[in-house]
Amino acid sequence: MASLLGVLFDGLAYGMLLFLVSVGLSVTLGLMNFVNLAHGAFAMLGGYVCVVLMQRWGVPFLMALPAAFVASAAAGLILERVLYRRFYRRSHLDQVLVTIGLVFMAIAVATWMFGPQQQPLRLPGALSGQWTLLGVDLNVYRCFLLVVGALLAWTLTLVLERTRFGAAVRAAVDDARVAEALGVRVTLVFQLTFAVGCGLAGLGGALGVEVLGLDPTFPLKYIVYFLLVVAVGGTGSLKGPLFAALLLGVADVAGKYYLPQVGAFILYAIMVLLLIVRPQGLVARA
Amino acid sequence: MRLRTGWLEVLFWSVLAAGYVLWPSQLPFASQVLIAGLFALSYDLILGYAGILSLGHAAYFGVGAYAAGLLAAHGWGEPISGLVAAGLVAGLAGLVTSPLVVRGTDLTRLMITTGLGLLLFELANRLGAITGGVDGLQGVEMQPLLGAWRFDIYGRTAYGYVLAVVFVLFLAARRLVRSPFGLSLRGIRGNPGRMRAIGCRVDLHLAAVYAFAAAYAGVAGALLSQTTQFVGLDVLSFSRSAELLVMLIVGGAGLLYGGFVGAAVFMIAHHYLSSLDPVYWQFWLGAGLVIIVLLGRDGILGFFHRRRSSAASAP
Amino acid sequence: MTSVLRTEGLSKRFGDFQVLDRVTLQLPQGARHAVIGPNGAGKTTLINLLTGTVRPTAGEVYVESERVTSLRPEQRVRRGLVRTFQVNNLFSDLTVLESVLLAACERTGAALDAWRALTTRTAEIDAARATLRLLKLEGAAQVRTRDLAYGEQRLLEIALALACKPRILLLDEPAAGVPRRESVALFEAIAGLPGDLTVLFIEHDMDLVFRFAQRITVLVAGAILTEGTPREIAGDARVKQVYLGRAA
Amino acid sequence: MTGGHGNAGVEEESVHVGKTVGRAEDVVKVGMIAEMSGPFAETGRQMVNGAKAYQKVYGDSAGGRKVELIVRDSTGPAPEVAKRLAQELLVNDKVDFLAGFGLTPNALAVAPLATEMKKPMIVMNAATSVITLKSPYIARVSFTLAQVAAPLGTWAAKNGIRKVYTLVADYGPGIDAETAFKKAFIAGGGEIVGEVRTPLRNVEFAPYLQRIKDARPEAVFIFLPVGEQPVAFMKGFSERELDKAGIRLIATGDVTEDGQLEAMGETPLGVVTTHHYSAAHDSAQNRTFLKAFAEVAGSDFKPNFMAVGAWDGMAAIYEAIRRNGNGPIDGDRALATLKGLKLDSPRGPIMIDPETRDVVQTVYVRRVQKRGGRVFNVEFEQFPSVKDPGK
Repeated sequence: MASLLGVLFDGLAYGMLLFLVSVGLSVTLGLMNFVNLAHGAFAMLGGYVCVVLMQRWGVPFLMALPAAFVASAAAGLILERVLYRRFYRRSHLDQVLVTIGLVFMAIAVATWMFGPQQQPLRLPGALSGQWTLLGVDLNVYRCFLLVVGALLAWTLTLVLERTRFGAAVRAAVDDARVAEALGVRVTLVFQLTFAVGCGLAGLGGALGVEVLGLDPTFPLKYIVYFLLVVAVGGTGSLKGPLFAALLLGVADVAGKYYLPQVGAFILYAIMVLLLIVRPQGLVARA
Repeated sequence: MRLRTGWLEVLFWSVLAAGYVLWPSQLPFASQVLIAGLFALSYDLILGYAGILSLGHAAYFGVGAYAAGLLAAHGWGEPISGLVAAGLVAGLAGLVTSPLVVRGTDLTRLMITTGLGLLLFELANRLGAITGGVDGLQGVEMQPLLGAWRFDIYGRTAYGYVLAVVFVLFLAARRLVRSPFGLSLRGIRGNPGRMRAIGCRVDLHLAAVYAFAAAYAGVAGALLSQTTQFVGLDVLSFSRSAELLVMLIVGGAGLLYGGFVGAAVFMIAHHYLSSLDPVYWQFWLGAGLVIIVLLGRDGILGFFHRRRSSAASAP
Repeated sequence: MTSVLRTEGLSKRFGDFQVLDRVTLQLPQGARHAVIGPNGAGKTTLINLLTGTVRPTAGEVYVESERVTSLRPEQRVRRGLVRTFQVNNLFSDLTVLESVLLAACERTGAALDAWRALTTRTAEIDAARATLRLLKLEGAAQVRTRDLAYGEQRLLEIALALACKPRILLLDEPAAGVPRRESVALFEAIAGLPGDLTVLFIEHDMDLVFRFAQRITVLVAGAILTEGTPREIAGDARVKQVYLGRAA
Repeated sequence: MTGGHGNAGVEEESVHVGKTVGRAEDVVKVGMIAEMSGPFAETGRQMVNGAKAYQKVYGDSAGGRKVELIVRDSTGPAPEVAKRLAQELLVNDKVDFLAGFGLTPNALAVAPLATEMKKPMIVMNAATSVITLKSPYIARVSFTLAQVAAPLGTWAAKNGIRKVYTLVADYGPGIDAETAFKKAFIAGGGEIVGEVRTPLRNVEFAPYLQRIKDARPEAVFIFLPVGEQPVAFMKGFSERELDKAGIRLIATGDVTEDGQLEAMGETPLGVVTTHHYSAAHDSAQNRTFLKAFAEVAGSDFKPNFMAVGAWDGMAAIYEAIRRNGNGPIDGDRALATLKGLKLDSPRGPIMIDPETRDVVQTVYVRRVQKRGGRVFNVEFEQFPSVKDPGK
């Protein structure tokens, strides 16, 4: 029983981590229908900002997280103006190509600036170690991830469904021309949405360093994981990716715990199966 | 519907045939460019003509490479029959997987092909007893071509063999894209919904071209393993699929020759830029890709093609 | 049983919304049948159900005596049931001749030939050119679709359908967006189609409807309000009432 | 993306070292095939700088003849590229020696060419046992995974560890390490209480760590490719308090490889590994090597066993040239020299086995410790003259 609970906890936490590193992509791909394969590059930027602030300037981890968000959002804002904007109406293939190009460039720049090696991250004492509850080992950082992920999902849903900005985003995505006629400043809305998506990528990257590590190949290495969550979850809402991430996390951890000999097959097989059964994702756009 | 054989086409293949004189010391490199070009041609059939976005095409390249390699490693070292067998196996793999791929949107296709590629890579890794795993498949020994020419260290036999196979397959592909079937593929790429409305069984056409392209990819993989006489796990790698996409786009998609031009430019640029500094290569590769797409994704060939046709349409 | 196209109680529900409610139609061979009704009456949904791009919640579709309700769109095309679209739905990268050839090759099965060159397909090319002549598009044969004038694109819509050699042609607002003078010419071209071809069309312009239709079905809120000859429909008070608000 | 021995390298000049002087016979060419770009670029940088460091100390000529180093980039695990480069080196550049090779498939693909052209091929790194069997012209100066994993099994059994859980990455090298360790450990009286192979791209170790904790072994043996995986594993290991549960962590030396040790921080402190080289090895030859390497590659770039492999490979080549006498380099004579050749390496004494042409060397047991603020693999026990148990 304890082992089952432990697996469930670890799986949910791992799933939440997957959600956190890919929620930014759910925003850009899910809401704006833009295939941003360079999502990982923004995540990596957040990771480096976090690590550098902590190492060189001794900024505490919890302060470095918002900084990672801001830095990636700013980078997203600039790139949106000079590059991404031109590709909203182009085909998915064009979007794939441009953003793969950006990934290569980001890898080269990161190698040039920080070298090819892994970057160390030292968590504050309060976030490391573990608690034991009912015989289950609860890793403190994983608890932290669960809380942050839940808060983030809740906030984003609230913003999208309850605020004027959320309404404007949905209107702009639905039909840009009609939204424009209704007085929505579509360009600005897209720009802000994109920046938020990139900021979330940065935040996810910073939160993920502890588990995923950080080196210049980060954007390419985990591209499949980001896409996995969004493709399996569906692009209609934020709930889909959240469910998908938690499901994949639990499946992966449970598979590794109970059937370790199956190895990497579980995650890929689940992905292919789910996409065959539900090509539009778990929660399809209405 | 350009059906004439242009003098540029004749020139293209003549220059390649004259490779023995023009670049006698670079024959191994030229062979590998041709193999990459054939692989890109196969990808052009599904992406450039039929509009299927895939990031897992290396799966079929790898299936062909392992099929030919395993045949040779187990005593069947006759190259041509091995090549045909490898093409058939890869084509069959394409046919079997096509129902998963042809349905769905760009994004699901992207994910499914990527997933299939990763699954196959993992499978080849796990079946180390058969494939050799990451160490690679050893003991691939080829018999002389047509019983007469052994594969020599200068790469002369290999170059002739590769060029002949590529030329024959190119001619077939050229016929295909100029046939009614080729036209229907262009129709599907442009507007699959309307194709259904005029009675086209879209999924069937896509499955057919997907399997055909998979067979081509398999032959390309088989050529690689036969001329290298070794098969590494890298034939199935994700980066091979991604580089393939880049090669085709650099050369120009939907123009038949784009893959060859792209493969040559890509491999030569890789060679020179990465010998200056590996970081440069990656940066300029990325920047080049962004610029090409910004300019309208015509690739190198598309650029000249457009200039020629605009010059022709001017009075 | 002389009808070429027949529906029985065709219904479609999207969630709580009944888009089409028990529509029963019968079209004899050679019919020129119009479906009219206010916006949102379910006219395009009717065509979608007839061609199979949308599945009905209830009801059946027959071509002659064959039930086609469970066939896919491309299978129905092979039974002779072909449509056009209200919004141009063409092949912008192909030339006019290539577009029509696509349909011609699909019809003869040539589209599965991956070996012989397209140019050797003289039968299909001749058929395609004949179709273009019928719609006076032969002059534009080598023009790329995206460079075509809008009115000609509307004609190409019909040419694509005709090249499938349909027995029943479903025209979804063929003159949508076309200026008045051109739309008359367009309908004259439609009127000039072979007499054995059955045509069902949706049109908003009442003048055109009354000029070219032999029978008219009035659809309101998904259900058939009435059906009859143009003269009967013109005199029907209920139809007037439906159109009263809109006539102004 | 398979996570490997380091990542894309920085600023590499893969140019010819040494100018061509005098007549052609006066120049001996060494064609070096190394991974200079891609995910394994670190390997290539280590090797090329190791070879250059050797030439810096011992000059660029041997036996009165200029030694010219020609470096070619194999771009990663790409056997077809490696083979093509070897063809070009042999046919166009007419090299006398083939050298380098960080990855097994690349070495295996080239082996038949060495046989065909009767050219000595010095494997400076690739670590699968089978390589030397593929051509009688191959000699290896690096190590094999079995060679360093087996002594760890013996050591663990001797030092009171009775129950071990093994965790290795699920690919060839991981399986080699697992097999060799298990064999030696069981022979020493130990018991394997569990074993698991993890996917190549794995980052989530929690379920494996939990399994290990449930099994209550006395130690875990791991082999994981260099990169984020060892770090992630070790972090999880201490976070989950496996150490406090009395479980020790033992591994082959590439897991705590010198170049990456610093980036790992204090996480690996106390981990016991076996390997053939540590930058902390105390000898005059090692100090010479470290100094020369820093001069060649800059002090930010820390050398590891791969650089040492290249250094020793050059030493072997120099010796073969010296004993060749005048006239063209004769492959068979070079091999005769290499067989049984003894070298004073920065890692300690090594020998090329006259029968297998594989390296025979001392394997050290080390512990990760802090020394003067920096973290090192400190050697504390050794197994002299270890042969590759894989043959």
